[in-house]
Amino acid sequence: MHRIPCPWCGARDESEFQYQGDASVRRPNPEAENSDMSDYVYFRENPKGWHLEYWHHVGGCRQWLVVERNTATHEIKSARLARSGPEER
Amino acid sequence: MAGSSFRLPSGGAIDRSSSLSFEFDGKSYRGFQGDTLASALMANGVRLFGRSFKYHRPRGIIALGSAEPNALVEMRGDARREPNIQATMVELYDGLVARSQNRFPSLRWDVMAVNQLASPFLQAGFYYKTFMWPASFWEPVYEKLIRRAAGLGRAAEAPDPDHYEHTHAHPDVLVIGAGATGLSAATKAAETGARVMVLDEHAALGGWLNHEDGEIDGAPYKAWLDRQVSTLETKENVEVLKRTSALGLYDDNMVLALERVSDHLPEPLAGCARQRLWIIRPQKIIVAAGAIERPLTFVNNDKPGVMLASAAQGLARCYGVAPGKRIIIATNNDGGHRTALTLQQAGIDVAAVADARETLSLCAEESQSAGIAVHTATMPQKALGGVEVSGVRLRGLTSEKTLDLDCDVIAMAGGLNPNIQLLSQGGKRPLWQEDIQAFTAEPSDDAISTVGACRGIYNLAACVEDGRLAGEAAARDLGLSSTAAPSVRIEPSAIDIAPVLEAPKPPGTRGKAFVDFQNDVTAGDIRLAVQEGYESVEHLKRYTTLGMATDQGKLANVNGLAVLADARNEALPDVGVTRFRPPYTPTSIGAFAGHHRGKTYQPIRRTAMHSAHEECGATFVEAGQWLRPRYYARPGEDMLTAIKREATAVRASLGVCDVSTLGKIDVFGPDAAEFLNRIYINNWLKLPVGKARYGVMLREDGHLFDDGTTSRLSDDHFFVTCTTANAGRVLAHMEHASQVLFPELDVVFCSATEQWCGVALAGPNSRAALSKLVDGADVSNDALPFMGVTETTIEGVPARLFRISFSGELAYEINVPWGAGNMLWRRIMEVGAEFDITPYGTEALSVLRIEKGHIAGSEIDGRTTAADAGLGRMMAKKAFIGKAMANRPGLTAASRPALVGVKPISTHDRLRGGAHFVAAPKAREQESLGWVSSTADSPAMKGWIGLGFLKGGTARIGERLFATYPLKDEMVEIEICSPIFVDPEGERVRG
Amino acid sequence: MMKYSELTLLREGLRGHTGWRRAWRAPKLKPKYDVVIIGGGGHGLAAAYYLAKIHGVKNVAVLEKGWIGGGNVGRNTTIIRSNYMLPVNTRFYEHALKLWEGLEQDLNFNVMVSQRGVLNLYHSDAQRDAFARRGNAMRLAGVDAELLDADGVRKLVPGLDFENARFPIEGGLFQGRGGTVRHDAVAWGYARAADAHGVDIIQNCEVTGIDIANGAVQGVETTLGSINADKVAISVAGHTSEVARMAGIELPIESHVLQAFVTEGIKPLIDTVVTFGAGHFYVSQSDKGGLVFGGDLDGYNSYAQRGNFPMMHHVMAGGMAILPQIGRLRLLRHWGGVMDMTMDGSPIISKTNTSGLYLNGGWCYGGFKATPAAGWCLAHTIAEDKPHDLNAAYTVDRFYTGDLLDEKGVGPNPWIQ
Amino acid sequence: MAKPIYSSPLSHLSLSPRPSEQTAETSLADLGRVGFFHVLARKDKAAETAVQMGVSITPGQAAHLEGGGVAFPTAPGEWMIICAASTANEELSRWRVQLEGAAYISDQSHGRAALRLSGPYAARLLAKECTVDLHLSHLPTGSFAQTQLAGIGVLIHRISDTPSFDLYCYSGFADSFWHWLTDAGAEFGLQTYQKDQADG
Ligand SMILES: Cc1cc2nc3c(=O)[nH]c(=O)nc-3n(C[C@H](O)[C@H](O)[C@H](O)COP(=O)(O)OP(=O)(O)OC[C@H]3O[C@@H](n4cnc5c(N)ncnc54)[C@H](O)[C@@H]3O)c2cc1C
Ligand SMILES: NC(=O)c1ccc[n+]([C@@H]2O[C@H](COP(=O)([O-])OP(=O)(O)OC[C@H]3O[C@@H](n4cnc5c(N)ncnc54)[C@H](O)[C@@H]3O)[C@@H](O)[C@H]2O)c1
Ligand SMILES: Cc1cc2nc3c(=O)[nH]c(=O)nc-3n(C[C@H](O)[C@H](O)[C@H](O)COP(=O)(O)O)c2cc1C
Ligand SMILES: [Zn+2]
Repeated sequence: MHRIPCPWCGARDESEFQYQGDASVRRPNPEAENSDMSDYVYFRENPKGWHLEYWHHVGGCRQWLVVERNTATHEIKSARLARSGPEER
Repeated sequence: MAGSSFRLPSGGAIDRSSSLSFEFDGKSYRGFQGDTLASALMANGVRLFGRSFKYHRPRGIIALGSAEPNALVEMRGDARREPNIQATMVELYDGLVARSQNRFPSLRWDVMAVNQLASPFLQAGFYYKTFMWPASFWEPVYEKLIRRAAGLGRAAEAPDPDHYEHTHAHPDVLVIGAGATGLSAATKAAETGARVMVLDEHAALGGWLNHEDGEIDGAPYKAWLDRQVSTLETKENVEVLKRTSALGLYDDNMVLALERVSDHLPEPLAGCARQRLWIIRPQKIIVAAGAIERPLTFVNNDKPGVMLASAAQGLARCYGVAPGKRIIIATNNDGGHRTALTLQQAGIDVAAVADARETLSLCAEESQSAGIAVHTATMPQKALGGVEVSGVRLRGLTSEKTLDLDCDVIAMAGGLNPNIQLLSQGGKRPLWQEDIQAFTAEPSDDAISTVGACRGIYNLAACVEDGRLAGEAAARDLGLSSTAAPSVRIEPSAIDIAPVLEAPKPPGTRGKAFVDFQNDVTAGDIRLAVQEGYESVEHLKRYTTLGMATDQGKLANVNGLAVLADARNEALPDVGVTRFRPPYTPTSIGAFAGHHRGKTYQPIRRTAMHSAHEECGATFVEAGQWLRPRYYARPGEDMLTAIKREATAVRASLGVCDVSTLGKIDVFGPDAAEFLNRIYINNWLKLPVGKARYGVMLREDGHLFDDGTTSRLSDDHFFVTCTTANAGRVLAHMEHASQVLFPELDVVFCSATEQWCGVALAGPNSRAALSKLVDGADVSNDALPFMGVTETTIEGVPARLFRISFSGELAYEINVPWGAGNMLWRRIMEVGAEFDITPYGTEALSVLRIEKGHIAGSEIDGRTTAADAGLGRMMAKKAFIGKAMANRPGLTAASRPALVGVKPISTHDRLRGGAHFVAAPKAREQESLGWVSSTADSPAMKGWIGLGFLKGGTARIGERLFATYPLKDEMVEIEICSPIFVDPEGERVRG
Repeated sequence: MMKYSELTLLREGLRGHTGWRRAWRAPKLKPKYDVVIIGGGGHGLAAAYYLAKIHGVKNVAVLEKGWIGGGNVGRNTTIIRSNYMLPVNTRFYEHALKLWEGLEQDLNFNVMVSQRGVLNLYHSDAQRDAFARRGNAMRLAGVDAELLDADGVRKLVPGLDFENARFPIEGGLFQGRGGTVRHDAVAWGYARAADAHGVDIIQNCEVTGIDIANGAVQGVETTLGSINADKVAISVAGHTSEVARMAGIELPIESHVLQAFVTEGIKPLIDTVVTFGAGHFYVSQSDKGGLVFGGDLDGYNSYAQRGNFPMMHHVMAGGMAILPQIGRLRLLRHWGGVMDMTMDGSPIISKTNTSGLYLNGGWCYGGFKATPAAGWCLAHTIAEDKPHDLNAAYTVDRFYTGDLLDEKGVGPNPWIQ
Repeated sequence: MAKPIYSSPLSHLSLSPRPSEQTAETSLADLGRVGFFHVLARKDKAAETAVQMGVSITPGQAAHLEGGGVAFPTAPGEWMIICAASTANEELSRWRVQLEGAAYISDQSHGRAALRLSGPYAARLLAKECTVDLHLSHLPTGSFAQTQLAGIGVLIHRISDTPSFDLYCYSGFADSFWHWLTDAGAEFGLQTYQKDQADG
């Protein structure tokens, strides 16, 4: 059971969150080429290891978080509010 | 012997003053409080407990506790019937009823035991090689037979009447196992003020302490134990859980544990759970789960009477039961001698110890001086006897001399396996320790430590010290103790053990030597698997089923590896190990499921007017978690008649429908309009205050997501509505948009779904009724035109009026605060009385919207686009979510099925949702041209109508096709028409 | 190959099984193969078998990083069916089902194909219509399907809760030809049969790199050394993204954990496969007697082969919600597998931009039933260097063009598929 | 026009008022209506809003408001203000004026049901579903947590050490939530009642 350290609510069980996928993708300019948009919507690095991902704290503060988590070991390194903007890896 | 008493005159933690009666296989027996079913039966001379899985061989107990593979019984009865329960884990209660299983007609005379005759052909993997001829025989014949023969006990045939629950706990320190080590760790940690939880599988704490005499800190075991337990139990910062098994170690060190709250009682006490699943999130975990003794592998080692030395010792010491009249012990280490001496002290005849080691150890000498014959370099070659053991053939490992001895118990002491199951669940490989000839496991994390026998430390004083240090270290890490860390850690010391688990089988010896008792896996099976190439340990497991029984190889795995290593000619640690998985011990599904079942499986959401609907005779339907009125049948009416009446009434006069479940979102801010502009496909910037607009949202991938009407209540306040089904998802989607995609916008919002309840008041008389309802507001067409919005009061309660219509009639949606719902409904029924107001449910609502050609969930199936649904023209030029992807060729192809209306040519024909459009009236091998998404028996159209998606879409209006429904062999000739059946010009809604 | 027959069984039974030979060899790795298949799961082994048997390509190696069948083929809930709605999928899975129906004889190995039927429960009229749309599509394509009402369901599975359920059972869509197959045996049966045609099965050989020069594949790097190959196929299920990355390919795939559960063995209780979509629960009973059940994905990217409590809880609660008589049956073991989830839920079997490199992946939680057809199509695609009609639509291109194959309609959110 | 009469989402249970002689050790009450406002600070105006409200932002810690009521900082820039039903309308108007330009307020006074669970087993009862540690050391009096119990979103406010908790959930879930609490409380002899006007 992951315990996700929500920066607002404190550490909470994963069951309070809705996972929302890869947080390293950047939405292109909406008028961009179809193919860029396809890359954004569909194509994923899907690493075995550290992964930046969105978790939506629906059962708590309803904030979208960016969580750095290891997909091989399920360790969690950090969690921050997504609204604080992108942060390069 | 059966019937005679094996109860020792003294000893055991049983209460000899409280005699209990119980039943096994229809026969009555007596035992004592403190007995297990196993010990009580053994006391009564019962040794045959069950039949094995494949060969139906007779079996008795081998181990005490949760490692027992054989003595599985069926407990209780009727709806409480429980299969495969270990008799060794069942605490005796008065009136207990148990039966043996997997036998016919009786345990002693089991006809399926003929399988033993066929056993030369039932070797490991035989299934895969046979039953193939003739091909058509597998399912009807062979598989049926195999299935019937397989499985052990029988499930109950009625719903489980008992209640289960969960409890979450957050101790600072969790101690798993309350043997000497665990208790010492818990006591130490508790002294520092830490919140401590200590749990043990058994009702009696103390683990091995209950099996032997000795001293700790100068006190006899028993006194020390009582002191630890009573101190712990009186401390407020400590929770002691008995009858509680730790099941698994999950991510972030969450531990699941099962407390058998009521299994030692005939029935749970009122209001109490049968079992409780503890969901524990400790800061620190100390695993003090002890060690489990290993059997030895020799021919007929499965006969009732062959058991672990620790089991024989436990019977005598914990329950005051003699395992037999005359005992022979087979050992490869000192443990067997300690058992010999303990049993002898309890007054039991120990005839001999066969010790696999070549030289006499000190302990072996003690046996000798106690008058017990010790045969060195000797192992049992074979257990002798009929159904039960009557003797043993010993054989010298070097001399190869054999010696037959009479006995009724063969006690095996194959050394200890540290109980590493929990620690290795995470997938970490166990490590082989040559010194102790066993695997240990290193914890995966600093927050976990393993102590005592669980780590291969077998000296009791060292165990107690190890526990103490671990308790102190945990407290220190938590900042609760400032003692310095000791410079050296206690390490396991080497033990004197012969590295053999399998007795050599001289050529020509017949008979089976079992490794996995329950699954009937023999040493021969393992060698055969290797011969056939199933030599990887994981292949071996799956090909032979070694370690796959209900004990998950607690006894079998290491013995199996020894045979595998021998067959592969490799060292034991080099052949690898299979992966341990949770749960540590089989655990009821009910306990995992917890409290919520039946009607409370998921919470029910009730609208504010729920009671009013009940009074109006509503039949409810699930809409997600909501309950909504489906229809309101009058006495004698069936559903279809009621629906038609309701829909007709709306078109003719006046109806009212609860629409409170729609998702509602308050959106505020200077950028609110811009925000909506980005999430809806249509324009919002210019929507005037006091107006509503229909909006459509796409997913980012360009497909239809949701729709609803949204109103502008003030410049910077919009009121969004979305579908009941998508309310949660739409809010999440908007939160994504505002928090992640467009954080630059000055907009905030929150759900208002349950702040406002609402009804749709629909029908030509709705305005007349409304004018009577409101506290004087002007609701004329001029003051409140189509798509107009206004705020007023009803009986002094603030109300919002929306001139919107899903039904296609003149209609209003009226919102009032949730707490005024019943008042609103009552008032509407009063003012509507003169118009014969008719409450209508979701079914009539659906009929009306289909007549009007409005799309709903069946049309928004996650694959359709706005254009497919006829909404393509709403897509504005501006940027919005989903726009780019909606323009892909696959989503814009002209060949895509698009929304049409459909009606049967013959008005008698019925249309069904899920039918497909085809060109010709044949049931098969036809290209589907599209499908019917929604249908209604329309009072307005006097027959069935439907909406559907057809290749070519509205361009085909007027064409005749067929709607086929092969599942019912139906084929209906249809005409394609406009999806708007009623009032295509929209005169009524604007009227 | 040593043929299994009544005669060999009798002979070996009588002589103490001393004559059984290895099911597949443990061959020495050769420096060069015509075709290297990465991944000794069901698909990889089946592809090797069909390559050798149908296309006569016998100089083939299957490279498996662990033990064959140790991936998803050895840990799935064993359900086979062809009850798909989208025509491309219906056709493909029906081809698989037909191959299953003759597989024992074809392989001379009893993989225990048990066509005990697959039942999907529905709880509302809208759900019924959605199921009917699918069932009718199947029937139009010549595939068996039946729509049952509540009584029909009750006859098939009497233990279901019709009285007290939160979501009352209205009926079900039933495919009688669906069922279960003994999962491990599929890997072993294909391995043995492929081996008999000369295919080298190399275990404990992990591929660590794919050699490409001038846009064409040259071979692979492995933990046992480099191997030259004219053609290389990736068939590694949950690890598809990781291995494809070795060839510079990024895919519309996420890896997710799916858990599975088995109870202690009990006497026959459930004779068909039942799925309860509303409660994330599906169940069948293994021939050994255990109830084998599962539910939804754990719902986050993972390569961990084990799951967590939330989904476990959902699954058990779902089970109790429809089958309240199983409350006292006991869970014996639970585990997880790593699923290669595509963004539309349908697979990829195609060529790649690198000549000689082929991809089979994106099987989500449904690739076991596909095994024979996936192997068959992959073999065809490799041998002919072009897809068969059956797999022509299973490309990566569809994510650009929008010709998606989204059976569930949940869009590009694999975690809720 | 008469003063509007609103019903509680639990009014269909027809609970009786608190017995004058309290026997139950652990009890559950429907608190009826309360004033409940969702304050949403505008972009970059969380700090300003806090100043206007006269609170400092400590996540997890309820703040008492001058003039009555409690504010829960439920998310960055968001608060739930709870006040007595009798003053709800005035309070709402007051806050709308006071926070004008800095924050918006969505009135949720009807959107939530309010319950009070008190007595020695209160924490033990909640722990059957609550994944948040309710121990005093972790959730001291005056602090709160937003979480989910029995699949229902709940704001738990600890109001005394004894222990006593105020629980707020969405109105539509109130009936289910109530039934879960009473089921879970059966083994503790949980008593239920409706708060009478005199109750604090
Ligand atoms: C719990 C669970 C339940 C499921 N239930 C069903 C079901 O009921 N019905 C159904 O149809 N499907 C089901 N599936 C899905 C199905 O099992 C898979 O889609 C299918 O098995 C995948 O194909 P495969 O057999 O080739 O994969 P695998 O057996 O996973 O084979 C891939 C192999 O590649 C190997 N590999 C990976 N990387 C490398 C490398 N670098 N070098 C060498 N080898 C490598 C792996 O070790 C593995 O053995 C389920 C899956 C799971 C986990
Ligand atoms: N001869 C034997 O068979 C044997 C076996 C074990 C220990 N010992 C001896 O006992 C002494 C002290 O040992 P210890 O305290 O480390 O171990 P212990 O065996 O005395 O105690 C371990 C306790 O952990 C419990 N346990 C195990 N797994 C559990 C689980 N998953 N959930 C809940 N409870 C669980 C057991 O019921 C037992 O009470 C040592 O001297 C050791 O040599 C001997
Ligand atoms: C259909 C099926 C039935 C199973 N039955 C059993 C069983 O009876 N006993 C058992 O121990 N494991 C059983 N397993 C689980 C395996 O032991 C094992 O957990 C699974 O194949 C995954 O491998 P792993 O746990 O080694 O990772 C079964 C697995 C499947 C797929
Ligand atoms: Zn949070």
